[in-house]
Amino acid sequence: MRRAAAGKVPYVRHIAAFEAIDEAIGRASEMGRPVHLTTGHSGAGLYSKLASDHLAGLSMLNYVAKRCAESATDVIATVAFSEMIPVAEDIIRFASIGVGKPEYYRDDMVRFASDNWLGYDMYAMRMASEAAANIMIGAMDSTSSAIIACGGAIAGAMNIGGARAAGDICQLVPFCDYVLIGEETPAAGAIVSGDTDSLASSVSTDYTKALIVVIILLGIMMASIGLSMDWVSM
Amino acid sequence: MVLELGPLVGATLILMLFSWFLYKQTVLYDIAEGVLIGTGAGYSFIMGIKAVRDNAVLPLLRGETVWIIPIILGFVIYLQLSDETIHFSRIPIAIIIGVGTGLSVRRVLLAEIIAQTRASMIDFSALDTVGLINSILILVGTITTIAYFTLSREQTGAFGTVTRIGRLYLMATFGAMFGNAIFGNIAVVAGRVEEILRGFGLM
Amino acid sequence: MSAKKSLMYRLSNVPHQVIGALTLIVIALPYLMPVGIPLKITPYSEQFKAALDAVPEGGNVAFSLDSAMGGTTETGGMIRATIKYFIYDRPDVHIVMWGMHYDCVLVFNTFVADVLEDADYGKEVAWFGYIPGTDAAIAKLSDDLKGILSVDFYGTPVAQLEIMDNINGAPDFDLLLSFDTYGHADSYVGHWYERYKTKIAIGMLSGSIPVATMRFTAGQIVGFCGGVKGAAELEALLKYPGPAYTNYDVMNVANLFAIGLLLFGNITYFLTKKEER
Amino acid sequence: MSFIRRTEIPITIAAIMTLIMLLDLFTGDPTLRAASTMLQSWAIILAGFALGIGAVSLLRLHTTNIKRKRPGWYGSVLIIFFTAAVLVTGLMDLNLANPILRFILDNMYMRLYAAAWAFEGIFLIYGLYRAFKIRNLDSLILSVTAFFCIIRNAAVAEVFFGPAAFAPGTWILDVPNLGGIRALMIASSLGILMLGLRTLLGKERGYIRTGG
Repeated sequence: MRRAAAGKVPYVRHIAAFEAIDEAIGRASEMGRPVHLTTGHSGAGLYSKLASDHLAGLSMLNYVAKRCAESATDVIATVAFSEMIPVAEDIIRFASIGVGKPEYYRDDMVRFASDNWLGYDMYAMRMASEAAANIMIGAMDSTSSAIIACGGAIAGAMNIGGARAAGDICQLVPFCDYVLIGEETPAAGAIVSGDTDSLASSVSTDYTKALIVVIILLGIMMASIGLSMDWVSM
Repeated sequence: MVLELGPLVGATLILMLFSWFLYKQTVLYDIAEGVLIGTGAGYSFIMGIKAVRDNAVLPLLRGETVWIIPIILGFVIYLQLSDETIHFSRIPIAIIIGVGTGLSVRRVLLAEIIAQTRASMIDFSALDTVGLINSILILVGTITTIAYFTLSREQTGAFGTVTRIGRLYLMATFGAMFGNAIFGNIAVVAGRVEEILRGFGLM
Repeated sequence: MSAKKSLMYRLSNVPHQVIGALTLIVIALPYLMPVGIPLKITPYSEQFKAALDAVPEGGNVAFSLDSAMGGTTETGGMIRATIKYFIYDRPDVHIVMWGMHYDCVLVFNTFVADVLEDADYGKEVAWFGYIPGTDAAIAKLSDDLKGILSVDFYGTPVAQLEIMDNINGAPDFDLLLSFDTYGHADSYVGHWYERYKTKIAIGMLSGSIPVATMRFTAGQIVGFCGGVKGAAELEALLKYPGPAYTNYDVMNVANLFAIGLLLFGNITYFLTKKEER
Repeated sequence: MSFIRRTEIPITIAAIMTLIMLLDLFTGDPTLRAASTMLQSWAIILAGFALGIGAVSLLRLHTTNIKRKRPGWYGSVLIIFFTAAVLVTGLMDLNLANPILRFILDNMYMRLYAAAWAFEGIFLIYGLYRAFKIRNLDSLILSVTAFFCIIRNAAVAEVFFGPAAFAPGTWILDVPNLGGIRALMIASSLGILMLGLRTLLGKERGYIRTGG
């Protein structure tokens, strides 16, 4: 994070699902149908510990709104928590101004039906079934993943999903053309938002992962020659 | 065959909602979705009010004056509904986020990282051959999947092979979890089928 | 040839409406004509029962209803069997009940309320209803239970509930039971087990069995009951037949249907691909 | 007044809250413990308050829909009617004993909530048929592991194949799945640790961008 503060943007490897987003938007503009994006219902929106996952999804909305404004394709953002409505509206409004098309933004582009878990799933499923591209990136839980992704798949939409936990990802995989797995979700959000701080912190966990692998191997060797393992505790 | 009003209304509403995938979107589906959203919003609001009454207002009325602070901060949260006063609402929200983040870091540190790292450290010498093979397979899976999640290196060459194995392990994990999820979710569907049959007096 | 190919192609691309209708019909059949498939008790369910039996004489059990109503087709049977076990077979045990999901009031009314009519409320059992805040609530209950629970669901002050006299937090409980469909069990493990080594047994959807197996092997929980299958086994073990067994019968038929669909999808896919080549 | 608008205030508060929670864990100091448990109670009460925000926003959104006669405004009338019905009958008796409320909850909310959840099961079954087609090594492993784990849950499989029917599924759950899940949990937990670090350092500005 210190290097990021000094302006050095950390290198991030190629993430296939992230690059497929342009392809999905292109397909939607050819078919003349909207692009749908949602960030899921997990946690309690921006006031929860999963706020950063929802924000990764909203950063993706920023990127998608710009591409859609350029190709005059409608974007629909379904949010599950009311505090996200103004944030999503600002994102699309500033994105359309950024590409020099302020008239592109309409206030019905951001949709909110309910913060009730299943009420949101039903509504977002309907929105996905009207789109040509359906992007579900952020705090997707397993039920929302299956319902919204299948809503898009039934309508022949190109599905791109992203979630953190295995139980959620496994219900995106059957319906999605591309899936961001685990840490790839916040990293993709950081890439498009240019937020070098969160990008640096995502990439810096690589060193901790390497350290954990070393500790595990060390631990096995010690356990295997009979040393006690009590040092590994709080 | 006596039909009770309650279960009959329930069974009808279930079929109205199911009409989305059994047929297509219709006015019947819209009505069912509207009832779900409306009753759901009212219900969570009521549960919130009851929790605040029982855990803050009643103790306050019994003399525990400290509860006046979270009650005032609670009303301040509603100031987010207008643009002029939204910045006030960030203070109680910061408390929710700060406490929530702190507790999840505590939980994650204890229950996830340390416990899982500790559980990976098995005494290989004490295992029989089958146990040894399985433990090696688990270890290889854990390490190659952790490698797959590294973001700062391209997945090519020798490292690419390691991450490729990690990806195959992930596919096994997703298949296993999907297989289990099927069973659980069929139960939810079964419950609704039972409610439809009972509602229309077929059971 | 084209008529045959179009048949195979159509079989490989059956519309979702047909699959949906078929699923509902297949699930309805065993309700109308029960099959009565034999039930095999697995070790995990026996370990869950052992965790219930291990509660000492006059012990305290925290009973957390964390299941949404939609999930009670799976968790409802195990909740009902477990509460019957304690109220009827172990009246010496004290049950303190609350819920982390706001559906807990509906779950309580549906699966627990009538059983508690036979219990001595205030001495054997207490019900506190929904507590918002998930992680914050679970941590608070472990550290300083009376700091948040000042009245029970019916408004009775805690001081008037004899059962609560010597209960102040996680250390005072011999067992924590969480019947969960939304991941609350992870918070209990993090705050109640890791910090106070409280014994935890969880009942959950079968989709969470893999994670529960991992927690069980890491020693963080003393037992788990997974989905309708686990619930049906628990009902049989505790000798309190309930909704889970009828659902279990249905589940087996539906599972065979799911396996059939997986194979059918692949077979028609390969035959269509072979003809295209 | 501009002082209160400065974003440093909420960020500092959040950082202090996170610090107290962590220090309580690491030090176990009694005063920190008292502060930590008090803040947890506040967070519970604030979460209770926050439950109402969704309903209030919903009522505001749908009254605008009706005023502006936006397409589908009749749905808004329905939503407002039922939100108000549950709120009024609920406030009459917060123990949810009101008969009208019990009818609405038991026969409308509970049924529809669970029916919406059933979409997941029906779509997963459709997914089994539509998406689990073996095209490459990845989809082969995905389909085979799903196949054996479904069989593992279907006791009737034992009638056809004997107890051996469960062995592959159990092995898949206990070995390859364990490797994958453990790594996923460690990796995502590190993400949450990083979130805690960013909050402590005041770099987590997410909730600050909430409009305004």
